[in-house]
Amino acid sequence: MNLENSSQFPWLTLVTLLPLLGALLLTAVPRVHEGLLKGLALGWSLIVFVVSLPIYFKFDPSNAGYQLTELHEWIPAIGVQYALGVDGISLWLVMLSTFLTPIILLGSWTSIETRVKEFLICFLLLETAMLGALVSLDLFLFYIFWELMLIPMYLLIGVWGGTNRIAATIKFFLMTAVGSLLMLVAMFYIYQRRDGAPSFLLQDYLTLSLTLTEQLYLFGAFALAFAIKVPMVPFHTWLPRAHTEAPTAGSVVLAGVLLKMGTYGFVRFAMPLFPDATLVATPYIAGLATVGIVYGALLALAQSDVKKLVAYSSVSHLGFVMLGLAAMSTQGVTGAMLQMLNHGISTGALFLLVGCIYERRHTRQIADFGGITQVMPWFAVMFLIVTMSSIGLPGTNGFVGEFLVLSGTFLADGPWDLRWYVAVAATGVILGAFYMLWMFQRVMFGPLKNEKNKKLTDLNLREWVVLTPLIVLIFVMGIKPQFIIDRMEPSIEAFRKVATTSRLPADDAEGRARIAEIRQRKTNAAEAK
Amino acid sequence: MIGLTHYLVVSALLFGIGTLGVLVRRNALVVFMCIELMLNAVNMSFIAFSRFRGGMDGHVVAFFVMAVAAAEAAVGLALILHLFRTRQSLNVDEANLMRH
Amino acid sequence: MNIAFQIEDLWGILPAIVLCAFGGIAALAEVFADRSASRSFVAGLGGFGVLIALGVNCWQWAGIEGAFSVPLFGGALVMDAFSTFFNFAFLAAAGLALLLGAGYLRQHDADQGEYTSLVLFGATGMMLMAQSRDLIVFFIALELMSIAVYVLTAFVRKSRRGAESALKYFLIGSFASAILLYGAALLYGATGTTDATAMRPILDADPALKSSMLVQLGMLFLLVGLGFKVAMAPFHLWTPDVYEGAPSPVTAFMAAGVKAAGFAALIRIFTVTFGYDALEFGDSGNGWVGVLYGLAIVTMFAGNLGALPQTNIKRMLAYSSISHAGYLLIGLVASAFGDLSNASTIDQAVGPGSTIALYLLAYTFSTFLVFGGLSLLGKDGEEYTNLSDLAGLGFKRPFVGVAITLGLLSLAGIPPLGGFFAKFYLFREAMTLGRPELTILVLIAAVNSMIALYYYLRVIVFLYMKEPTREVPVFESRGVTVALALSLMATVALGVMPSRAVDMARRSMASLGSTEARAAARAPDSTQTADSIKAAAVKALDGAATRLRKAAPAPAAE
Amino acid sequence: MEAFLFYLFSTAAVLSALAVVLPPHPKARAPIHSAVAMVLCFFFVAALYAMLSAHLLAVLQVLVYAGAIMVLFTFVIMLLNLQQDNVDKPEPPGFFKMLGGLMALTTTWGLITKFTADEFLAPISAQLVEKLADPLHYGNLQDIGRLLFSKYLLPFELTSVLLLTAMIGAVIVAKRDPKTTWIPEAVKQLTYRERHGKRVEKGAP
Repeated sequence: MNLENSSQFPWLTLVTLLPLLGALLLTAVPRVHEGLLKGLALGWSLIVFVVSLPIYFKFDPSNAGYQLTELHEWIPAIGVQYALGVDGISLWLVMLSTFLTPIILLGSWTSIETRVKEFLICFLLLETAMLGALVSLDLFLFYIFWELMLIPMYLLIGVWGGTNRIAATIKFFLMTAVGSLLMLVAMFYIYQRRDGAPSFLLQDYLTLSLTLTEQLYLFGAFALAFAIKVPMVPFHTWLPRAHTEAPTAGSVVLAGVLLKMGTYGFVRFAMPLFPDATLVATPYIAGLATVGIVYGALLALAQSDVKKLVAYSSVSHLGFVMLGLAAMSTQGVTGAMLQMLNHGISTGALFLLVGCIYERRHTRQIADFGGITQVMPWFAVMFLIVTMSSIGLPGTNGFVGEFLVLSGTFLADGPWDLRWYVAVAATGVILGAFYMLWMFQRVMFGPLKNEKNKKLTDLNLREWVVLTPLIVLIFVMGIKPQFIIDRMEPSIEAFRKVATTSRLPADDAEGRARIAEIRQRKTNAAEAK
Repeated sequence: MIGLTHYLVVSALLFGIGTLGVLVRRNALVVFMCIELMLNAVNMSFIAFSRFRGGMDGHVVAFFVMAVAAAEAAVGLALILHLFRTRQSLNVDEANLMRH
Repeated sequence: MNIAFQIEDLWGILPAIVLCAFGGIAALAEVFADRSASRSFVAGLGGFGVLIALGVNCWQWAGIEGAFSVPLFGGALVMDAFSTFFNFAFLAAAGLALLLGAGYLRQHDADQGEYTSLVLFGATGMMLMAQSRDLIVFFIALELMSIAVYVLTAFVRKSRRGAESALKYFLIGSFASAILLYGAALLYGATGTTDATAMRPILDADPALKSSMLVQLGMLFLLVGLGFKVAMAPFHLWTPDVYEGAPSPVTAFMAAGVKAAGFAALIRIFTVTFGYDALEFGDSGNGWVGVLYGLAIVTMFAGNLGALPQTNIKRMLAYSSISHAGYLLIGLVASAFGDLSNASTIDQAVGPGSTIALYLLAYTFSTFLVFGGLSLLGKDGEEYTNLSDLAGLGFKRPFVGVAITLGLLSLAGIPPLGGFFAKFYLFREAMTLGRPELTILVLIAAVNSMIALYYYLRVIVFLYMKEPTREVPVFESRGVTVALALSLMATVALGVMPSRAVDMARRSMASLGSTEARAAARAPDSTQTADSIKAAAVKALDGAATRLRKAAPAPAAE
Repeated sequence: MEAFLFYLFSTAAVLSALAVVLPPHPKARAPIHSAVAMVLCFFFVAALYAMLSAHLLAVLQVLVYAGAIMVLFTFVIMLLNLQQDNVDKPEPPGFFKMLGGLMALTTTWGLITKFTADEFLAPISAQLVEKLADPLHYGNLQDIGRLLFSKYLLPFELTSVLLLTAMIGAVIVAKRDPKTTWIPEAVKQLTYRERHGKRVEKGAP
């Protein structure tokens, strides 16, 4: 893969910086014109989505490498470059981000009542940061956007959140920032170990050969940063608090895009940079992922707050993503990628639905509801569809992802045998169905006891507009996921190739022995059969 | 015969006594006097080194140190006066508007 | 006996002369100008002086584009890219302090003219500190700076805290000066000269002398004295009280300018004068790096852990300033692995050394962002700097809120701001040397950055997420707005487009050990050298006109 | 004779310096006692300067230090009318005070042991001279003046800026703000007496 500045129009820069421009534009509008501000932000985010469409259309599905690349010198003294590009993996996340942003803005049209201007500015800044992190191919550039994501999110939770927002937002910020600082030190380490002209370009490090010990430490530093973001058990403690305290918009963007940054980081950085360490760490990643699946599901089962339940279900769902990545088989990784998108859409939709009802009742306690179907039939239908998607019912997007992950992991031909993990993870699927349906039953069915619930109104036009695209996508991706997989596959193959090719230096006998021993397991197992 | 070492020891003693005063006394005026004492110790070593090296640069340095000490004295005493006006005490430890 | 004063040499300290002259003019103007009109007039005059000095400094920078230095006044001072680079930081600090001062002094009912002249005199002292090679000139410049800052600390006469902290600062500062001088005396005794650059060949020629107790004690006392000035642990105990009590514009001036000047002197004296081998680990050197290494760790922890429980922002920032001194020491330790005046190891030294310069520049602007915002809260000698006083400010005064927030985030090292890039660059340079000791140090610094995040974030919590509990007077000032806007631009620019600043910082470090300087140091008295000094000075100063930059050898950094 | 004078002056200087810091009697803890001890100390130090052939500096020491600076100190002490009970209440030394004292003592002890060690001056012993080559022209005004205005002209000029700064600073800080500041007791008494034309008993308002 040779990175160069493809001399066409800088679509990626445009898409990345457009939201920032919008944020600047908003600062000029007086805060009294709330409607204008909201309209402007919504319109602007729609424009960003429209502008991002050419990325999709210009994307060449047969090409595994980075496309629409841009490469410019930035800080030559230390080898930092402005390098952007998308491949089949990041393409979909970029599209997801630009797609979700207008939906979220419209979804929180009425729920944000104070400091609207600042909210919108924060949100657009967040979009820039997310897009930037997804398209940057330079470690320095990535780190900048990666950290930049924290600040608007910190403010979104801290300013517009619930009662315990401050503790939640500080915990969120500190945990994520702590992880990324270690990642920064690790970046310097590989930077220093590399010969030749100074460079922070990612692809310059995909051939770097490091001893196994070094790789393990560095992988640990990178993985910690990403695992906190995913979040993997036991680094997940910030997530439920952040979700419960965040406003609807914050929850949706957190679940929809921000969490994906963690898994994306594994795919883009941690695993390809340190293939041997990845191999050694596979059972641990898979183990934590499985624990996350079951533990998240069990905790979700015990929740009395709908939003907290959805938050724990996120932990569980992202466990599937990590399991698929750990398997490192084509199917598994494809499933993981799909699951990332699915989770973004279905959990985003769930949070939006929870937001709808919260706006009407100002409570999220399951016990406060019951019999909602009688007053809000359409809401119940929507909720059911999304619940089904979240459970992974065939025909919805959730099914495809979960199925591919489980089957891909089960049939993986890697050195590690992950079948037991799959068996345990499968119970997570069952638990998932259980807690979601149980919650649905408690909220939607039963007698309409609570007086306050009797006056609830069904979805209004705005909510229809917000939810319909998500519902459509749930079915489209569930029935015909091939158009997504087609564009992903070459990049996934390329990723697998890089992330499974050993790059130990010749003189690292110990490390080579360890890797060889692990690889030997497969042949041993085959012989035993 | 009195040599360089003798003067250096006297200088060290004066310097040490000055340091002691700065660290244990609390009256700002006395602390300031002790700092002057330390400057004198410095001057003494400059002059002693100068004498036994045969040059006169140390003398010039001592001259400058005196000038600086005078400048410090002007500002320092003004500050002490100012503080006393606002608080009527010169105890450095009693200067407690700020918590530690 | 040579007459070390040549008229040409004055060109080399022109920025300092300009500032000094305007300082005097401002003092006179305050006396003679009409009372009511004088305030803005004198402040404007001071600002004008800073602008002129800035222009002169730019002109000099263009002239000395090559990495060489011009000794002045028989080697007592020097003009090189290093001092010129630091001059930018000092001028920025002085200019911003003047801008902040205008409104602040009106609000607190204090005089304008003397403030202006003291700031300018203080900045003069800082510049000469960064330029001086003779310990005596250095000492007098240091005192010039210190006395100006002592007085500025007590400048608002209605403030009781100001009086208290000024006296504390004065006593500690004079104490430190005396210690520093004692070190100078011992070094003078060892070498017979007070010119730090002339000491180098003497010490190099006699290893026994270099490792003797006489020289070692001298260095120790110098280090301790400077340690007080830059608020290095364990000599930092005065910092919180002084930072809290001083008027906010002065605190910013102090935090940015005094620290930069102290570090400039540390670099010049400790690395170039004594040579890096004096700092090198192990048998070849005298273990001073080990001391600095330990001090860096202690300073970082003392600052960051001390800041955690603070409820007053200025105290918190004082501790944060201590911790930044710790980060800067990493640069000093790292640069000790090369030798600036040795062609074969200069590359190893230039990079880490330049991080200090860049870090200080970024730190200056970030500090002014925060203190500039804080200086708006208060009236009649009373400042409102408790955390709870900031509650709601972020929405009441959005621009000020954004400025403080970005300043804090920059100090915390969050991209894409100047503070982040400076820290990034520092870590990067330290790690690039590939020494395990430095890797550990960087890891410790990273841990410290994590601790620091907590207390920086807490301020932002109050800015945006809490409701005000009491009425806090917040005044409006165009000067502050301009200062904040300038600092904001500089902070963002240093974070997003640091390339040019990096080049400048590297060039400034490369100039420290350049050839001309060493030739002059070897034979300071010979007439031949005097001529070459003159020629070099004229050559360097003509630079802008004669397009010297094309003729001069390419800067070592590139 | 030289040795006798040296020991006399140095002992006296050190003792009077000690008297500045640690007054011999608890009643002598007022700053004015320290100031007197200080002046004494300066005189003895001046004598030591003279023994080092630093004639000009010996004179300056008396004129500038003992004469000007200490007079300034005394003046401030008088102006503030500091009573013994007002400052430095005798109290048991706290932890930090003891720590500080300990630090100072160890530093002094360390310095003296280092200085008196044989090898301390060994590296520069070759350059040391016991007898001055030209005692007449050593340490006098003329030669120092020549140095000042040639080699050290720049620091000399700088010193003038420093003094100017100090002057401006002192004026600024000491300037009285009539509304808020405190008026010394002595001044109040003066006005009272002037107003009433009679002697005021000690302790009267």
